[in-house]
This record gives sequence, structure tokens and C-alpha cells, in this order.
Amino acid sequence: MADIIQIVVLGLALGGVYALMGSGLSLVFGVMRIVNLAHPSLIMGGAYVAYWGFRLYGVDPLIALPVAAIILAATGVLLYKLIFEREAKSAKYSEMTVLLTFAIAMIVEGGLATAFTNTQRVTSPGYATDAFFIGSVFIPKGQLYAGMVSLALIAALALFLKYSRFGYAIRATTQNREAAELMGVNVNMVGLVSFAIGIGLAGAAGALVSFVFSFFPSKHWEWVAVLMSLVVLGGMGSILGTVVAAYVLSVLAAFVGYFFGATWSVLTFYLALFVVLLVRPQGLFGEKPEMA
Amino acid sequence: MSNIGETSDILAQRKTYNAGLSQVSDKSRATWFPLLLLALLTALPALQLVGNYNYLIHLVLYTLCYVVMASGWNILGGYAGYISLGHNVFFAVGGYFAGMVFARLGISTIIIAPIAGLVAAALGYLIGLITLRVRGPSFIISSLALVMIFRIAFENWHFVGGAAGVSLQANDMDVQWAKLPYYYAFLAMAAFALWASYRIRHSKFGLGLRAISKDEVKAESAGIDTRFYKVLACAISAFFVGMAGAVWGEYLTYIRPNIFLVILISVNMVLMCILGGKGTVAGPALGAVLIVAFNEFFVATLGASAVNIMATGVIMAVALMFFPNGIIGTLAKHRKLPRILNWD
Amino acid sequence: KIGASLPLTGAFSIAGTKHQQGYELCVDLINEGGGIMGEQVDLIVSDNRSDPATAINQYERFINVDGVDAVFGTFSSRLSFPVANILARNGYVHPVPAGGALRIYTQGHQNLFYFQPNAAEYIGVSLTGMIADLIDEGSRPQTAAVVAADDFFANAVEAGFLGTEVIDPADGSVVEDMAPGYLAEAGIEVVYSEKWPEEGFNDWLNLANSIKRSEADLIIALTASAEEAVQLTRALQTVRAEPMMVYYSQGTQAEFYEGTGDASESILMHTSWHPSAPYNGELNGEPFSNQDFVDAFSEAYGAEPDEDSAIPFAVCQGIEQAIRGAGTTDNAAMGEWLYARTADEPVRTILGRFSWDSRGLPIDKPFLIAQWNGGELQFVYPTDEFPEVSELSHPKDGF
Amino acid sequence: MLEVKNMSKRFGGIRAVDDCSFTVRKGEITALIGPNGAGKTTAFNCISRTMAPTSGEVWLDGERIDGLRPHQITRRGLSRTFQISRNLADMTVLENVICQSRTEGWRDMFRPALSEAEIAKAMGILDFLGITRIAQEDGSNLSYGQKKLMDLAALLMSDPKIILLDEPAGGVNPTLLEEIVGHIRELNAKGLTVLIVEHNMELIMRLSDRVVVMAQGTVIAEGTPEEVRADPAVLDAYLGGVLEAEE
Amino acid sequence: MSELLEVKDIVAGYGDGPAILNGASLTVQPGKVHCIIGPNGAGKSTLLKAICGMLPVRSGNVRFKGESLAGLRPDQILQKGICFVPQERALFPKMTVRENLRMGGFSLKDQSDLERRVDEIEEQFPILKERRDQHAGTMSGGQQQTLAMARTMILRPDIVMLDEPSLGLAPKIVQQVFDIMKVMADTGITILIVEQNALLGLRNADWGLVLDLGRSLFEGPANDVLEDDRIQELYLGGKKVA
Ligand SMILES: Nc1ncnc2c1ncn2[C@@H]1O[C@H](COP(=O)(O)OP(=O)(O)OP(=O)(O)O)[C@@H](O)[C@H]1O
Ligand SMILES: Nc1ncnc2c1ncn2[C@@H]1O[C@H](COP(=O)(O)OP(=O)(O)OP(=O)(O)O)[C@@H](O)[C@H]1O
Ligand SMILES: [Mg+2]
Ligand SMILES: [Mg+2]
Repeated sequence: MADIIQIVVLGLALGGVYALMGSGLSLVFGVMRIVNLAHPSLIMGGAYVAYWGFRLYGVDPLIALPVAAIILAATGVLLYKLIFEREAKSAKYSEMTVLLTFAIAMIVEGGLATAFTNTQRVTSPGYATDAFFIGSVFIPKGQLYAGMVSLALIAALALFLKYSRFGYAIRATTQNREAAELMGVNVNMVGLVSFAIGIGLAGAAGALVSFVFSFFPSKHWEWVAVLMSLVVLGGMGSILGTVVAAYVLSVLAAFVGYFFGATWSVLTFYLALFVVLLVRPQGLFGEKPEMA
Repeated sequence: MSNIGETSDILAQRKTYNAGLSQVSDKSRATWFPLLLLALLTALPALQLVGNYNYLIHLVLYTLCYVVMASGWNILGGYAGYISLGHNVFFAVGGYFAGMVFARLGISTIIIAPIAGLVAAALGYLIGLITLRVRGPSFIISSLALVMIFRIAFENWHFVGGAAGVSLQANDMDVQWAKLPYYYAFLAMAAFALWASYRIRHSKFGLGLRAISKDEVKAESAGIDTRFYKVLACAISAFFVGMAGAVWGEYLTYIRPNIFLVILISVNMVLMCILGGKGTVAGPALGAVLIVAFNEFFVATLGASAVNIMATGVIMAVALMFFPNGIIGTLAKHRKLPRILNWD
Repeated sequence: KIGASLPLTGAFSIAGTKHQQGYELCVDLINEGGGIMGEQVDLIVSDNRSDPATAINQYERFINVDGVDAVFGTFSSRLSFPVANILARNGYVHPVPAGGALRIYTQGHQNLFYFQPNAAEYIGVSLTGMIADLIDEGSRPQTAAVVAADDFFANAVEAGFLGTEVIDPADGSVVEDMAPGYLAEAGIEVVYSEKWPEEGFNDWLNLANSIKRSEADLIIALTASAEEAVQLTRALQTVRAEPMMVYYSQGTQAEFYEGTGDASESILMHTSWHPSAPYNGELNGEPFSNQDFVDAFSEAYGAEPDEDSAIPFAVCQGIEQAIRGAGTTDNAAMGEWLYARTADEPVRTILGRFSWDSRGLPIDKPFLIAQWNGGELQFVYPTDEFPEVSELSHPKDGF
Repeated sequence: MLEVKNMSKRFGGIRAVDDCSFTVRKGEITALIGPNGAGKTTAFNCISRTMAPTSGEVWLDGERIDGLRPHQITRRGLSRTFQISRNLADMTVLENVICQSRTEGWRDMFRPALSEAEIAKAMGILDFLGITRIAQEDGSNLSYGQKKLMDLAALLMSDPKIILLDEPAGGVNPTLLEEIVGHIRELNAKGLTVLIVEHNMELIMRLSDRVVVMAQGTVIAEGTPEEVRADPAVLDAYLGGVLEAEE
Repeated sequence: MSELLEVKDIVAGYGDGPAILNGASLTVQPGKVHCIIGPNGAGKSTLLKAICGMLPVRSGNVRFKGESLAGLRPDQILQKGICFVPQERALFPKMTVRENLRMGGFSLKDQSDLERRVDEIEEQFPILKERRDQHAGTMSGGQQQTLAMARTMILRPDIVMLDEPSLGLAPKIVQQVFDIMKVMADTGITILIVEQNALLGLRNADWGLVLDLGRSLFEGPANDVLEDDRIQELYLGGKKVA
């Protein structure tokens, strides 16, 4: 029994981190229809901000988090202005963005590697390698804190989207850009702000990741497929779905790893994706595509 | 208040107005160009008689390999609009099938290639039945997941060497000529792929695929068996990619999961098609030439480093932003496409 | 002109970058000393992104476009394996800095020279030897947990420990049967074994927890990537595993210590090189000791060297001596010269003396075992090689 | 010829089509009218199988077709247009139209699509509808009315036995509409069966042989145009006394 | 007669394609209902899009209350008081009916005022009240049109431009729509519609405009347009019904 609890705890702990990593991706897709393959590489950027804060000034990554978020959000603004503002008008928009963000991922990776070398990094605040023990069950502190911070951020985001006037504008733009424009929404601004928020979340996730995983510039490829699976599984653009998928799958993967071996735990994410797509093509929380 | 003239007048005016707006399509194309290209490429290895052009041959061969794969990809990704980041699964299946036959039975992969292609096509058919039920980003991501699944499967399949892979016997020809069998195999496959690509694009099947890429509900109600069309397109495109994989394995003398199942390969296929012009015949070929050339250029000038990755990213971004329909597509749209590149 | 393709980016970038430093330092020193036979050496390094196909392509380029006179090998079994075929076909001497898996050497190539002590499959003997020699009967580990990345190199090491057959999947033939395995020979029972995939594995805590719960006295973790070693260590620390002894196949780098800190205490790893090993090599026809290398490296890069720079340095020494010895850059002659080395007339490098058997594996060279103690990587075994041996600290006092 | 039996379609709590039955007789023009949201489009969708009905049967020429896939239904000679026209971007209008022509078997699939015969046939239809000039235009760059016309053209390309038109007159210029009406009549005279949804009462009255009136998912009246127009239930639910004003 | 909106000789087209409008002109007087008719593809929708800022005007000018609208974004033009319902209706398919109505008043800052206006509209259109929690995308064509129309009224703009408001509506509703339009006009909202149901449109309008070949062919009181024989033949289906 303790084993089972332990596995669930570990799954949940990892799930919290994935949830934040995936939610920015989900937001950007939801609002902008951008499948942001560069998201993981931008998370990496956030992780480097936290790393240098820790290394040079001994700043705790949790404190560096807002800084990382702001720096990355600014990067988001820049990217949007340079690239996506023009693209928004293109008919080939959604497939173009897949490739453009792929290109951005390469640029970010190359940039980070040039600036910081390809050496692996990790920040080591005391809690990163500590745990609470409850009986024989332990809860890793690092992941626990990361999970709690990420849940708080996601909740704040959800409330913002649901109740603020700007949140309304974001949703309207998501559904019908032209109509939103006609209703007096400055759609360009909406795109800009939501993109900045999404990338800012990547920055925040980066700060958390910096003490949960070790990282180096090209590592983001390892995250892409997992994060994307979560987003698709949850239903493209549904942040709630992404969060749920992150938790459910992490726990599931922990079980698979425990019973069938670590090799197969990664497979859980992809197989689950296929099964879900077979039974429910729109994902767990996605809306049914409209017909006729 | 303005006034209007006679009814017939208006009707006549309307005709001229309409004529002014209507589009004329440029139908001229230069068939001689691809044929000339084929002839030149056939003759190319003769250079070996006057010096060491091994690397040039290697590069052309490498490009041809990608021409086959990108053209194959284009049938599903370009015509039917299902962007797959998972086509290297077929590359791997073709490579492993032919490679293992070669390793165990000693039959050259060049002979096995069409069969390997069929094996890949059969797999493509099955996979298509499952994944082609979803569209857009979901499809892209599920194809990505497919690569991961196959990779993990191959890495744990000990019969084919697991993660470490299998080393294949190199042929015992003189170094100078050793590449030629593969070179001609790829040249033949590339020519075949382009021809098939042309035929399909102009067939009813191709038209149906293009309809599917735009609006599946409409296509279905137009009497097109969309499910079958899609899956067949997937199988055909898997066939080409699988064939290329078969010969590629023997050429490298090594098969292992991370030679075939790396994201970069499928990304290359996608990129070549988009850069050259997705859904056109010449696009994938042109894209393959350009991407391989960029790559070589960077290796030659910047050496290989992080800067290289960054530069590749920049080139890619710029190309996408300024040639949204690919080079062929964008030029054609502005009616600036040179005739020699109009293979459609 | 000498070419080297290295994984400067991608999964092996850490080691790859250090290899580049090793090669470059050596070539610089050769050139300062007037070059080889009066000619300056031009080193071309290119990045293969840890990708085998790219590595092959780059050696093609070195040979056919750059027209290099010799090549240096690349890092790790994964890349060395495919590269071996093309270098063999073109008749180039293939000095391998890292690529210990037996299967590379049993393909029948006549141009391979491995510049580390022994094939990966045989590494385990050093650990069990150390346990037998240095630890009292009563405090020896009785049980072991063996975890490994599903990687060419790690699998090879694992095969030795667990005593599995090494098979060539091309024809299904047995390359070598490692049975019963070093652990079994040493009377250590394997209570837990697990593999994780080569790339993209994140679930370290779970793995660590399983290891902990197996209550094994000895943890053996095998990987080719220092990053994974760090991850696993941190996870073991988090779950408060309490083994008696921990052994890794990677982790001699400064980055390992940076990532793990105090948790690195008492962790053992095998190494081909150690800064305090009193090996006397040769460069430019003159003696060049290991200490000289450490000094030169620190001066050039402002950091202490580690194994990943020292091995390629030795590779470079080997090639330099081969060219000098053969009196030509004809690779066939160089190869013959290298094969002709014996224990008495070896290639002298900062890794010690090398001579090779017909497969290209060094004859009679044991691995060293090192241990992190107080943030310093100390050399602990074998004790009879040279005087500057540190005391083994045992048992490990938690993470 | 076409028979709908007890068909129902629910969306969550909404019963868009509720136990609806009617028949379309061979060679006739039948009109399906009803207030907005009566379920006419949904009924079309269920007949052509663009949507799966919740329950009920559909028979075409004595053959049950509600289990078939949409393309199979189309191949059995039943074609439909969409209320909000769907057209294929990045394909010329000509291709849009030819796309709808029949394909039989493997060999036909790989035959060149834009053959002389097909082009001639398609151009003939476009010409008739007065939209020849947009033949090479991109299918998505059309005005609303042009899209409707293109839809109609594509429909005719498949040589259907029965066509289902969802508001073909909406947004079409009256002058042109006259011509279209004439053509539908002509086709009908040649044996084409038509089921048409329309809100233009004047058109319905002139064109149809029989009228089926739907409201809230069920058929509330059925009969000749005159009968239906006189039916008080229809007046109340649908016409709202407008017709008198028209006269 | 003071002009509220004046469009003079504008040229406009899509992207870098040919010009669709070649010097179309139009004057709009306050408080009146204006109806534009013309054959399919004449550029009627294009004209409305150009006015509300969705298409760049290549030459000529658009003045609203004497002020040029050149270079303004759609949301800015909306702020000035011009509301547009395109032919495709521009609803938010995955928002509920009520949320759609609320979006109509997006530029209102006062939330309680907005709620009140939404309530008012719901009273006027019972069907919207009934379906308030249904997603707009799942409503029937006619219901959607009703919603789109109703939504513009929330802002109480100076001008409402409707592209084929009667499209797909049942006769009963069509009459309601035109009645609402009259009410709007009475309250001082100027209305500009494009109609293919030309007879009905013109009958309910004060002023008519014939647009063909990308320019304005005829402009005058709605009755004059209705009476003109040639217009009858060319655009109204020939038969004289009235
Ligand atoms: N996808 C859907 N999901 C939920 N409800 C739907 C969906 N499609 C239609 N409905 C509902 O079903 C009912 C019937 O709609 P339908 O479109 O069939 O009406 P219609 O008769 O075609 O009306 P109109 O004349 O206005 O086009 C409507 O109340 C509508 O809201
Ligand atoms: N998005 C577009 N891109 C390019 N051309 C377009 C686009 N939309 C319309 N057109 C062209 O502009 C011309 C005028 O279109 P417009 O929509 O203004 O016509 P309309 O008068 O509203 O016709 P209808 O009564 O059929 O709605 C048409 O010939 C059409 O081909
Ligand atoms: Mg309808
Ligand atoms: Mg229009």
C-alpha cells in the first residue's frame, strides 16, 4: 500500500511541473492557434535566467521566478512583433506557425548554446534534493514547491481568462478574429498580450524546472513531444485539460515505470495519446469539432 | 444623381469588366528541363575518372535520398494536407526490413528496396487508419508521438540490436566506385518519385486529396471516399520513404534507431516541402537541394557549432516569412515562376 | 591536416566539447614545438550533433574534400561504431578515444586503436577487484542494484557485470559470453536491475525510490552521459538512499560535482586518467608527463582538465608518434607501426603505455577507480600502479 | 423515391429533429419549409449522413441508406448543397467543380483529372450559371452569391438523381435567380428529383409540386403549395401573415 | 441635407489583386434607411468592408461626420459609431448567445449598463432569451442572423451596416427584422443595408443605390429605383410585382 501511495505521490509531484510547462503552450495555442514548438526552448531560457541568478547572486529560483517570467514575456513581445504580427493575416497561418516556431526553437537553442555553452546546468537550492517523510512515504520538496507554485499560477491565469474584460477579448479573438475586430477588440493587442503571457509562463516554468531537472540548451527536444502530448490529450487549447492530463499521465507513467520498467514509462505519454485520439479525437476536454 | 444607360449597354460593360478581372493561367512548362537534369545526373559519376569527387557524389546522393523522401511526404503532407512529423517511422521500417534481410540473407537492399517500400506502405496503411482520424495540430503531434513509440520499440527489440543497432557489411568495391550502386539506386528512385508525384497530382485521386486538404466534409459529400483516399495517400507516401530508408541503411553500413528515428529527419522532409512549395511537384526537389546546400554551406563556413543551428533557424524563419507558399508556390502566385521550374 | 568530428551539441555535448579542448591543446603544443616532421598541423573539428549519420558525413568530408592526412576518433560507442566502417573502407587509422563496446572491435576492422584501458565489457572487473583487494570480508557489499541507460556503452558495461551474452544482431552470432558476470563471480547478488531509455527519461525519483527499496548494498549506475549521472544522484539524495557503496560509469567531470555537491561524497567511478597519475608520455619526440599536461591545460583553459580532455590528448599523441614512427602520413604504414608496438616499445601517452591486440584493444591495461571525496576526485585503485593513491572511503555515509 | 422514417436527432437536450417522417416522390420538386431552427438543415445533414441521426431510417430508391457513409450516398445519386457554402480554398473554381465528378474504380482514380471532356462539361455548367469568368479564380475568393452558384455547379457535375438544395436562393440576385429557377425546372423535366429548403415563399409557390412544413423538428403539414399556404398552423408558425402583403 | 457619411470615388481590392471597386460613391443621410443592390460579385460587400476599415482603401476617401476615416482600424471606426454585420455574420461560435450579446458591447466600460442593455435586447428577441446559454455556433442559420442583428444594437451606434440581413430568415422573421430596422431608424440610427432580396429591401428603404461593375450606377429615392424599368430588368428579376 505504501508503495502505491508513494508512486501516486511521485507521479503527482512530477505532474505539477509538467502542468505549468504545458499550460503556457496551451494558452498560446488556444488564443493564437500557434503550436509553439519553441515553448520548451523558451522554458530553457527561463531556466538559464534562474541558473545565473542562483550562481552569481545566490538567488533562490523561486524568487528569481518573476524575473524569469518578465524577461521571457519581453522576449515574447519581441517575437510577436517580429514574426507573428505579420503571420496573423496569412491564410496558411496555423501550419506556418508550426514551422516558424520550430525555427525559433533552433535560434533559441543555438543562441543559448553560444552564450552559455552546452554544459549541463542545474540549480541546487537546499530543498531541491530534500524531501518530507510521512512514515515511509516521502514527498520531494523541490517538486512539491514547484507543483504548488505552478498550480497557483495556473489558477490565477484561469481566473484572469474567465472574469477579466481582457479575458473576454482573448476568448472572442480565439473564436473569430474578424468578428472580434468588429466588436471593437484590438485583436493585435490581444494577440500580443496573450503571447507575452504564454511565454512569460514558459519563463516561470523555466525557473521551476531549473531545480527539478538538469538542463542544457539542446535538451528541449526531449520535452517537446511529452508536452505536446499533454496538450493534445487535454484537448488543444484547454488549459484545464492540459493540467488534468499532466497529472493523470504522470501518475500513470509512474505506475507503468514501477510495474513494467522505467523504459516503458515514457511510452505511457505517447500510447495514452493514441488511445485517447482513437476514442475521443478532440482530447479529454476539447470541444467536439463542428460539422456542417 | 448618376444615371444608367441601356440595358444591353450595361450587359456589354459587365462582360468587359468581368474579362478584366478573370484570371488566365499560365500553362506552359518545360519538360525538357527535368529530363536534361536526369541525363546530367546520370553522367555525373564519370567525374570520378578525372579526380576524387566522392564527396560530391555523396552530397548528390544524399540530396536524391531526400528528394525521394520529400516527394513521398508531399503526397500526404502536401496534397492531402496532413502534415506528418512521423514519416521517419517509414524510413526506419524500410531501413530495418531491408537491412536485416541484407544482414541475414545477403540480398542487396537495392533489390529489396521495392519490397521494403511495400512493407512500409502496409504499415502506413494501418497507421493511417488510426491517426488520420484527427486533423491539424492533433495529427501533427500524434505523428510526433508515433516516432517516439517506434523509437522505444526498436530500442527494445533485441533481434535488431536494440539501441545499439546493427552494422552492415560494406560492399567490396574499390573506394572510387563503391558509392555508385547506391547513387544510381537513389537517382532511379528520385526520378520515379517525381514522376509518380506528377501523375498523382494531376489525377482525380490527387484532386480528391487536395479537396480533402481543404474541407473534408465537403470532399466527402462530393462523393470522395475521404477515409480511403487519405489512408491510400499515407501508404503511397510511406512507400517512397520506406524505399529510401532501405538503401540508405546499406549505404551508411549501419542501422540503428537514432539514425532513422530522429526528429531532424522528418523535420527536414517537412521543411524541404514547405520551403520548395508544398503540394507542388518541383517543390520538394527544390527544397531538398536548397536545404542540403544550406547545411553544407554552414558546415563549410561556420564550422559546426551552436552558431550553425542558430543560422539554420534564421534562414528557415526568413524563408517561411517571405515565401509563405514555398519558393515554387510563391513565385507561381506572382507569376514569376521560371518555366524550367514549372513541373506541375 | 587532421580531421575530427565531435558531438559538440546534443546529448554528448559535454564530453564532446572537452574532447575538442584535448585535441586542440595537443595540436597547439605540437605546432609550438615545430609541428610533425617540420609541418604544422591543421586540425579541423566539426560538430556532428551526437548524430551518427552526420558523423559519417563529416568523416566523408574530411577524407574526400579536406583531404586530411589522418583522423581523430569521435566520442562514445554510439558514434564510433558507424564511423568505424567508413574509416576502415578508406584505409584510415582509426584511433578511438571513446567507444569501448566490444562489438566495435569484433567486426574485423584492421585499423582500430582504442585509447582507453579496455573494452567496456571488461570494466566491471576493476570494481570487483577493488572490492576484493581493499575491503574486509565483513564489510563487503552483498547485494547490488544495477541500473543502466539503454545505451551502446552502458549496455556493454552492464553485460560484463551481469554476465550476459554479447550478440551481433546482424547474424545472431555470439561475440562474447560474459557469463557468469563479475558480480556473480564476486559473490554479490543482484537484487534489482533496471534500464532507462537513451533519451527523454525524466522519472528519476521513481527509479531512485525503487533502488532504495531494493536495499542493495551496492548501487551500480551505468550511462555514457554525465548529465544522467547527476540526475540520478540528486534523486538518490532526495529519497535518502543509504547504500554502502555507489559506482558510476560517468561523473569524473567538474560538472558532476557542481550538480551534485555533497551528494557526490564517496561515489566511485572508473576512469582512464587521473591528474595525479605519474604517467610519462611523449610529445614532439620529447618526454611529456601527465603533470605537464595538467599544467598546459590549466594554462590554456584556466580550468583543471578531466578524463574527457586527457583521452583525446592521448589519441593525438598516439597519432603524432605513429606519423613520426612510420615517417610518413601513409595510413597503412601508420597502422602497421601502431600494431607493431609492444609492452616494451609502446606508444607513450599521458594515459600511460599502449600496445594493442589484433582487435585493436589495449593489452594489459587496467582501468583506474576514482572516488569523489570532499569535492575532489581521488584515485583509489589499483593501489600498486603508482604511489599517489588515496584511501578508499567506505562505507558511503548516505547521500 | 426518398423516404425519411421517424428520424430524430438530438444535440444534448435540444431535439433538432424529432420523429420526423416525409417522402419525396420521384420526378417531383418537393419543398421543405419551416421557421428558423425547425431542423431542416439538420434533416439534410442526417439524410446525407454528414451527421449521424440519433434514430430513424432513410430510404433511397428502396434501399436503406442511413448506415452508409456520405460519399456512398453521393455515389448512389443523392447530392446536396450546404446552407453556408463550403468551398475549397487554393483550388480554382473549375477544380472545385470537377472535384465533384464521379470516379469509378482504381483506373479512373489515377486518370488525369482535368481531361478535355471534364473541362468541357464543367465549363458548360459554369457558363450556364453565368460564372465562367471566375473559372480560374481561387474558390475562396468569391462573393457570397458566387459561392452559392459554384456549389450548385459542382452539384450538377456529379449527375445526381436527386438533389437536396439548402437555401439556394439566399443571397442570389433576383435576375439570376430567375435563370436558376428556369434551369432547375428544366432539370426536373428531365427527371431530376429535387428537395429544396427555401425561405423565399414566392419561389416555393412557383417551383414546387409539393410542400412539407417542419416546425420544431417535426412535420406539421404536407400538401400542395396552395393547401399549405391556406393551413392556419403554417401561417401561424411560419408565414406570419406576410404572404398577404406580398400579393 | 447634411451628410453623415460620404464615400467618394473609392478604389479598393483584396491583397494585391485587381481593384474590385473602381470609384464607388455613396452618401448617407442621418436617420434614413439606405439599401444597396446589385448583381452577385458586384462589390457590395467589398464596399461595406472598405468603409468599416477591414479593407484598405486605395484611393478616394471616406468621411464620417466630416472626418476622414482613412487608416483607422476597425475597432477605432467602431468607436466612432459605425457598426458592421458582415455577410458571414461574425458570431463567436463557442460563446453562448448571451456572451455574444455582451461582446457586442465590448467597448462599453460600464458593466451594469451593458447588462441592462443586453437584458433589453433579450426582451425584444424572445428566441435569444430562450437560447441564452446555447453556443452560437450550434444555432440555426436564421437564429444566428437574429443574434448578429440584435448584437449591433447594444452599442447604439450612429450607423449600422448590415450585409444581407434577411439572408436565410423565415418570412415571419424577415418582416420583424425590417420592422426593427424601422424602429432603429426612428430612434435616429442610420441604416445601410445590402440586399439581394431587392424588392423587400427597397420597399423598406428610403434611399436606394445600385452598385455594379465596381461603381455606383444609380442613386436615388428608393421608390425611383423600384420604378425604373431597366433596373427592374437588370437587377430585380424583371417582373414588376409592386
Ligand atoms: N451542432 C449543433 N449542436 C447543437 N444544436 C444544434 C446543432 N445544429 C443545429 N442545432 C439546433 O438544432 C435546431 C435545428 O437547426 P437547423 O439548422 O436544422 O434549423 P433550420 O431548419 O435549418 O433553420 P434555418 O432555416 O434557420 O436554417 C436549432 O434549434 C439549432 O439550434
Ligand atoms: N477575399 C477575397 N479575395 C479576393 N477576391 C475577393 C474576395 N472576396 C471577394 N472577392 C472578389 O470580389 C468581387 C466582389 O465581391 P463582393 O463580395 O463584394 O460581391 P457582392 O457584391 O457582395 O456579391 P454578393 O451579392 O454575391 O454577395 C468578386 O468578384 C470576388 O471574386
Ligand atoms: Mg438551415
Ligand atoms: Mg456580398
